[in-house]
Amino acid sequence: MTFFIEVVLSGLMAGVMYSLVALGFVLIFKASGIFNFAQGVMALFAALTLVGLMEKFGFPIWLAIIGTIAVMIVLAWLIERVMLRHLVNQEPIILFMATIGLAYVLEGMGDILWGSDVKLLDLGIPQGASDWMLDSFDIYIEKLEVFAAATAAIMVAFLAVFFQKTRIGRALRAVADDHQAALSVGISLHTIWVIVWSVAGIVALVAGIMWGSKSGVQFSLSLIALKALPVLILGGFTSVPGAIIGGMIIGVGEKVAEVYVGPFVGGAIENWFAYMLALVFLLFRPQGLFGEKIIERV
Amino acid sequence: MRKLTRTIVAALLAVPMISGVASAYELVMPTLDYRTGPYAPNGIPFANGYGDYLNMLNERDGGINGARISLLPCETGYNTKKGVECYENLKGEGQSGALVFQPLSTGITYQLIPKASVDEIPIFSMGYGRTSAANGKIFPWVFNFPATYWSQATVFVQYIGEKEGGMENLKGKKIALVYHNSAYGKEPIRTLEKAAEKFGFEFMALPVDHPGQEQKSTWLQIRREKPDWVMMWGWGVMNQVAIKEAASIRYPMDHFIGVWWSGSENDVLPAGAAADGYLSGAFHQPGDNFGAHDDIKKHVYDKGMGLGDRDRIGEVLYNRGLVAAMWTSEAIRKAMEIHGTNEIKGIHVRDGFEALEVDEARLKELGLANFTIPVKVTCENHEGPGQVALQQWDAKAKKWSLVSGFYEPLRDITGPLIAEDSSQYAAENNVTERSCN
Amino acid sequence: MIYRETGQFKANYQDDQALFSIDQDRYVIFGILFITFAVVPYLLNQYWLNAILLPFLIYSLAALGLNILTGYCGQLSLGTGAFMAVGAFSVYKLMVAFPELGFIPMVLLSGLITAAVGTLFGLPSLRIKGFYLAVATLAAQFFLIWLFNKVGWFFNYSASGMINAPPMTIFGVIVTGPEANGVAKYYLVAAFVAVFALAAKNIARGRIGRNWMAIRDMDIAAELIGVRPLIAKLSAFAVSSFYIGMAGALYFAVWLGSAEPTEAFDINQSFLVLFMIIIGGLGSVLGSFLGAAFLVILPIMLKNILVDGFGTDSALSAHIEIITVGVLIIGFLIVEPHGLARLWRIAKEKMRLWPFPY
Amino acid sequence: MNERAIGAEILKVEDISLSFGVMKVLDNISFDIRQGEIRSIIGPNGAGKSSMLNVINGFYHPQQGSITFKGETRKQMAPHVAASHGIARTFQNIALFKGMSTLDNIMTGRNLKMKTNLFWQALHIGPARAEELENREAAEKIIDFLDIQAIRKKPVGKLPYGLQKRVELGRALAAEPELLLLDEPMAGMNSEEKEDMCRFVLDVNSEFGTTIALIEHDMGVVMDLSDRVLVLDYGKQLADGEPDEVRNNQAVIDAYLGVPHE
Repeated sequence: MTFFIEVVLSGLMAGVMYSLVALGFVLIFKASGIFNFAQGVMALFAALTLVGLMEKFGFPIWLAIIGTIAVMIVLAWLIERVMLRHLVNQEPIILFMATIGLAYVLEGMGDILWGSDVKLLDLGIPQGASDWMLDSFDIYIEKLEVFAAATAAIMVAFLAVFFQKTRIGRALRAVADDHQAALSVGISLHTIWVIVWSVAGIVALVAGIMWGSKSGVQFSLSLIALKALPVLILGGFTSVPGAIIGGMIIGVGEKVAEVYVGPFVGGAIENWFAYMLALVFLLFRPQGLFGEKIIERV
Repeated sequence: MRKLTRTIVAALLAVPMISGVASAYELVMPTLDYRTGPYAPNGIPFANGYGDYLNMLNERDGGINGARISLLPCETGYNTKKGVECYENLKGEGQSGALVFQPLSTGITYQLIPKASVDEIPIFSMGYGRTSAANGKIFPWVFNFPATYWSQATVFVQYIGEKEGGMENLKGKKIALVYHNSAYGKEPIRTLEKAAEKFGFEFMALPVDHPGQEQKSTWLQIRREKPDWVMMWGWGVMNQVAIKEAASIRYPMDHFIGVWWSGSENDVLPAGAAADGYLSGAFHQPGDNFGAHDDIKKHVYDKGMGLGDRDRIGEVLYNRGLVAAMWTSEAIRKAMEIHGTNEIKGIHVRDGFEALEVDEARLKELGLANFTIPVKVTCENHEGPGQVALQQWDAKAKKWSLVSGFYEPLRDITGPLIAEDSSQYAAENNVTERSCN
Repeated sequence: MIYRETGQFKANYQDDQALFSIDQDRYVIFGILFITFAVVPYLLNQYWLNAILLPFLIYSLAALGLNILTGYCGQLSLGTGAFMAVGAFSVYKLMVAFPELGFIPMVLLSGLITAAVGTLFGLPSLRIKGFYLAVATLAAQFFLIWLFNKVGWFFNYSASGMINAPPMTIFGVIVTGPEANGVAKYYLVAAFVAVFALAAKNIARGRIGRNWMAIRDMDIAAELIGVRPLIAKLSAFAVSSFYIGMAGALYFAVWLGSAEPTEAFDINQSFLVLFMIIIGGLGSVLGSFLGAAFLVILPIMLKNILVDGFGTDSALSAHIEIITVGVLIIGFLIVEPHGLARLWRIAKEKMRLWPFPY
Repeated sequence: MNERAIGAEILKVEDISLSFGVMKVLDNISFDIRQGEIRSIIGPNGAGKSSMLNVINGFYHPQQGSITFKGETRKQMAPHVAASHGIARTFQNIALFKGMSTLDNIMTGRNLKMKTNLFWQALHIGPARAEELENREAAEKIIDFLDIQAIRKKPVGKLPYGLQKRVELGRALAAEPELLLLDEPMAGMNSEEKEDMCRFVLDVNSEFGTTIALIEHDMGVVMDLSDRVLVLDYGKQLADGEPDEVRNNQAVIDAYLGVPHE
């Protein structure tokens, strides 16, 4: 029994780790209807920059983080300037493709700037099993993931406030509905995009830090995006809480499946199981768990 | 001159030159490295070791028997398709044509095995690739000495037996294999199953999908099953995460054995002190305290021609690249000796490999005394000695060091498997067995 | 006036229906075919045939297939890699089990098998739309690959799960396996591509193609004028998968010669082909080819120029290569979001009117 | 213009009720349409006119009531049944296939007339080709009729509003329908365009003898064209009858005066 609990808990934690990545997707999709293929690479790029600033320039942690945030904001501005601005009102698939180009560029830049070796990322984030849980309940909980979960919670809270309370936040929500409305709020689309992409960049940094501390910062970081996709469909592309809850469902689902079913079918089922799970949900709610309902009319 | 013409032609057409302007006879040695992509962290040190050694030969001895080596790197990103393109691109290079390929990826090796036999270029998949290629009668062009995955697996079993106080004590023990869910990772499974039958231990295989950043469920299962020993066939980020996870669940590191591709500094450093005592297979020494390394520093790095950072010379994977280069160059030297000319081609190098013998004495001459095991390759046996040792990580000193002698593989297990697998290949691709006398 | 139409009058609808109603178009096509079959094989060396043109043609075929589904019928799919795998493993099992069947029938058969599988995985499309569907097709991607990697029967229980293509001959000419000559392989693949590109063009301009596009542009209206979404969508999935299946078969048997599911058919494969059709042009046969050229040939050319031409070291050139491709993608999308095919059409319009501005 | 023969009823809807959740869109609507007549449905916005058409060609499924078309009674229509039995329609906000040319849009309208299978189409010879050609003839007739020859090959997405409406009518006609449902065919048109459209509607009705159900806001147009008029208001049936009766119906007058509209 305790083992089952352990599996579920680990699933929840892993799920939150996915959510961290999914959040970035949601923010951008919500505000600009763009499915940002580059989100994973952005996480890698952010983490690389962070480590680079610390290793190559000997920045203290706090400064390095600020520096990285600055870099991500500049990046967002560039993306808007060079790319989005020229692709206003294109079909989603075109914008999607553009972000792929972006992913390629960032991938190359990251490697050229910071090199392709594994880089250790140690921000003093607690790591390893929680001894207390292990000794008193024989339950294995990864400290890092607890920390990540806490961070995610804070981040979501922050985003909620940002969206609800601030003028810019409301503007963002407006954009989500329609671009004209946004303009009426008195903020130009361009500004809004820069902001969204900056926020997404910062979210990417957080995801990069968490995954980076877990496995060292290296190219594979960019592949975590794949882990976020089922979370996205499940939660709906436009819902922040959806990203979190979707993540937890996927996390628990795949872990339980892998641990209890995997052994009988040769294992490694969690990847496709996550998608199957999401698919099943979709068949009942084609717009995802928290996505807006689609009403068809002529 | 060649470069210039190349530049012009390439700029115009982007076609690689079919053959350069005749200059001194060069030994064309392509290397398929991967300095990009998810596996770059492992690919880079190997490529550096391989390249540095050959460059050192050029600088120190002006090549092999005075014939300069022209090293042609080609980036594969550990991607099979790119690997094939590299092969097609480089096989015809120069007067000699590619002398030997070092695919550095199981996937690419499998691609090249059939092609090599037609293009008559030997493949040196050192300690990786297709295990049954050890059977030289069916795979005349492929060499995977000094040892194969299957031999290694049996060696690990023996080591475990020893630690348990005798092979008989393996009965009832539980051994888990955490493997990269790909052709490479699957290699040892059958061997270990056979071994499990023979020694009566319980065997469980836990696949980890590429890239392997998320292994919670794998290690949860290990927590549930509580295997006495865990082996790992991992590559890339999978290694680091696995070792960390193992540490987190307090799995005794000295009961955790990785394949020799899961035993480099990159793999253990992220786990920090917790990785102390982790074991892995090895067939050569770590460290840079050998004559060859000094020569590399002197003749290559001091001239600013080094491929990597000076302070990373002697890392495990660097030395692996180095030893690969050493054996390859020895095979080429042998080929020149046999055919009495420097103007050799791939087909001759094959003979060189099949007559290769690098014993202690020769290693000493090469400035690599005790660096690795003596190797003797023959026409039917392309695996060579098949001996494997174990190395252990000392987290405080941040050093790997060999902690066991070299074990003989359990040929009674691997032998039949190799025969079976190679003959199946022969049947499917109607290859006829050649005679070796 | 390269593209002058004056004097080309259509006497009847037959002419107007003709595949290439403008003479010049016809000349261009015949020219291309002539070059493809009569010039290229004798002009280029094995490297070009084996390492550049084979993959280009095979990817074009796959792109054609995906374009039918995504470009014409508007159903986004990321299962391409897996469907190629279905084709590959089908052809492998056929080659090993019934060598006497003959290679061409085998490839066609693999296509049919893939079509069946594709149709099955197309069912969710009746309820799920857009990116949601795209990600749902990933379920197919990961599940099928897992299946081929796990179930020994598919790879005849070989130790590592690799499959190798045994030599096959057509009219005594070896077309698969290591002995196969580049020219023979090239002819085989080029023939397949030419035939099925024509077929795709024909389907696209006929009733079925129009129904697909109707579903794509306005599915409700289409339904109300009697287009059955079920049939239209599933037929698109079937035809598309048929193409992709054949592409997969050729990809494994003729080009690679051996493959392991987890690497050769992984998710990147699905993305790659999708990128091809978006860059090339959705809903355009020509676009499928242009896209494939862009993502298969261009990177190799870049590499060759950098490494062989300017002696850039291999790693750096790999980085420059990927950046360049990325920049070009963005650039092209900004210039013409509807893909290279549209660029070509615009150029053509210009040439038709030349020298007059409009 | 009323010397046209009005035949027996071709469509009969009986106490149809349709609601989305709590919102009642149609409430016990019953009326019939006779062979060859022009039947108008009017009423203020949100009266449920379009919903009525959607019910008739099966896009909406009413909770209660029945639809009798050409003698067959159904609880509800299915789109493909409606289409294949000869009901075609145009849409309030144009629903053309924007990516396709005028010709292709109209050809798509004929898809039910075409049968050849995938194989022949792939080869595009023999039956497939013959079929394509004869349907092309038919399509061209419609193109001439609506005189839009000039835009035959143009992608409809780029056409001006008025022409798009025309093409949409063409697409509906292509199916050679017995009952043609027109949802505000003249909305947002200037008086000239309206006149053209009126002429087309009348010609369709008289030349092809097509029965027409018309939703229109322009009272003038309605009163001139229609044989009979059905008036809806908030899902309820206000009145039904000849234009004159309806014009003088008190309930209708109130409803209209009460409700502002364009």
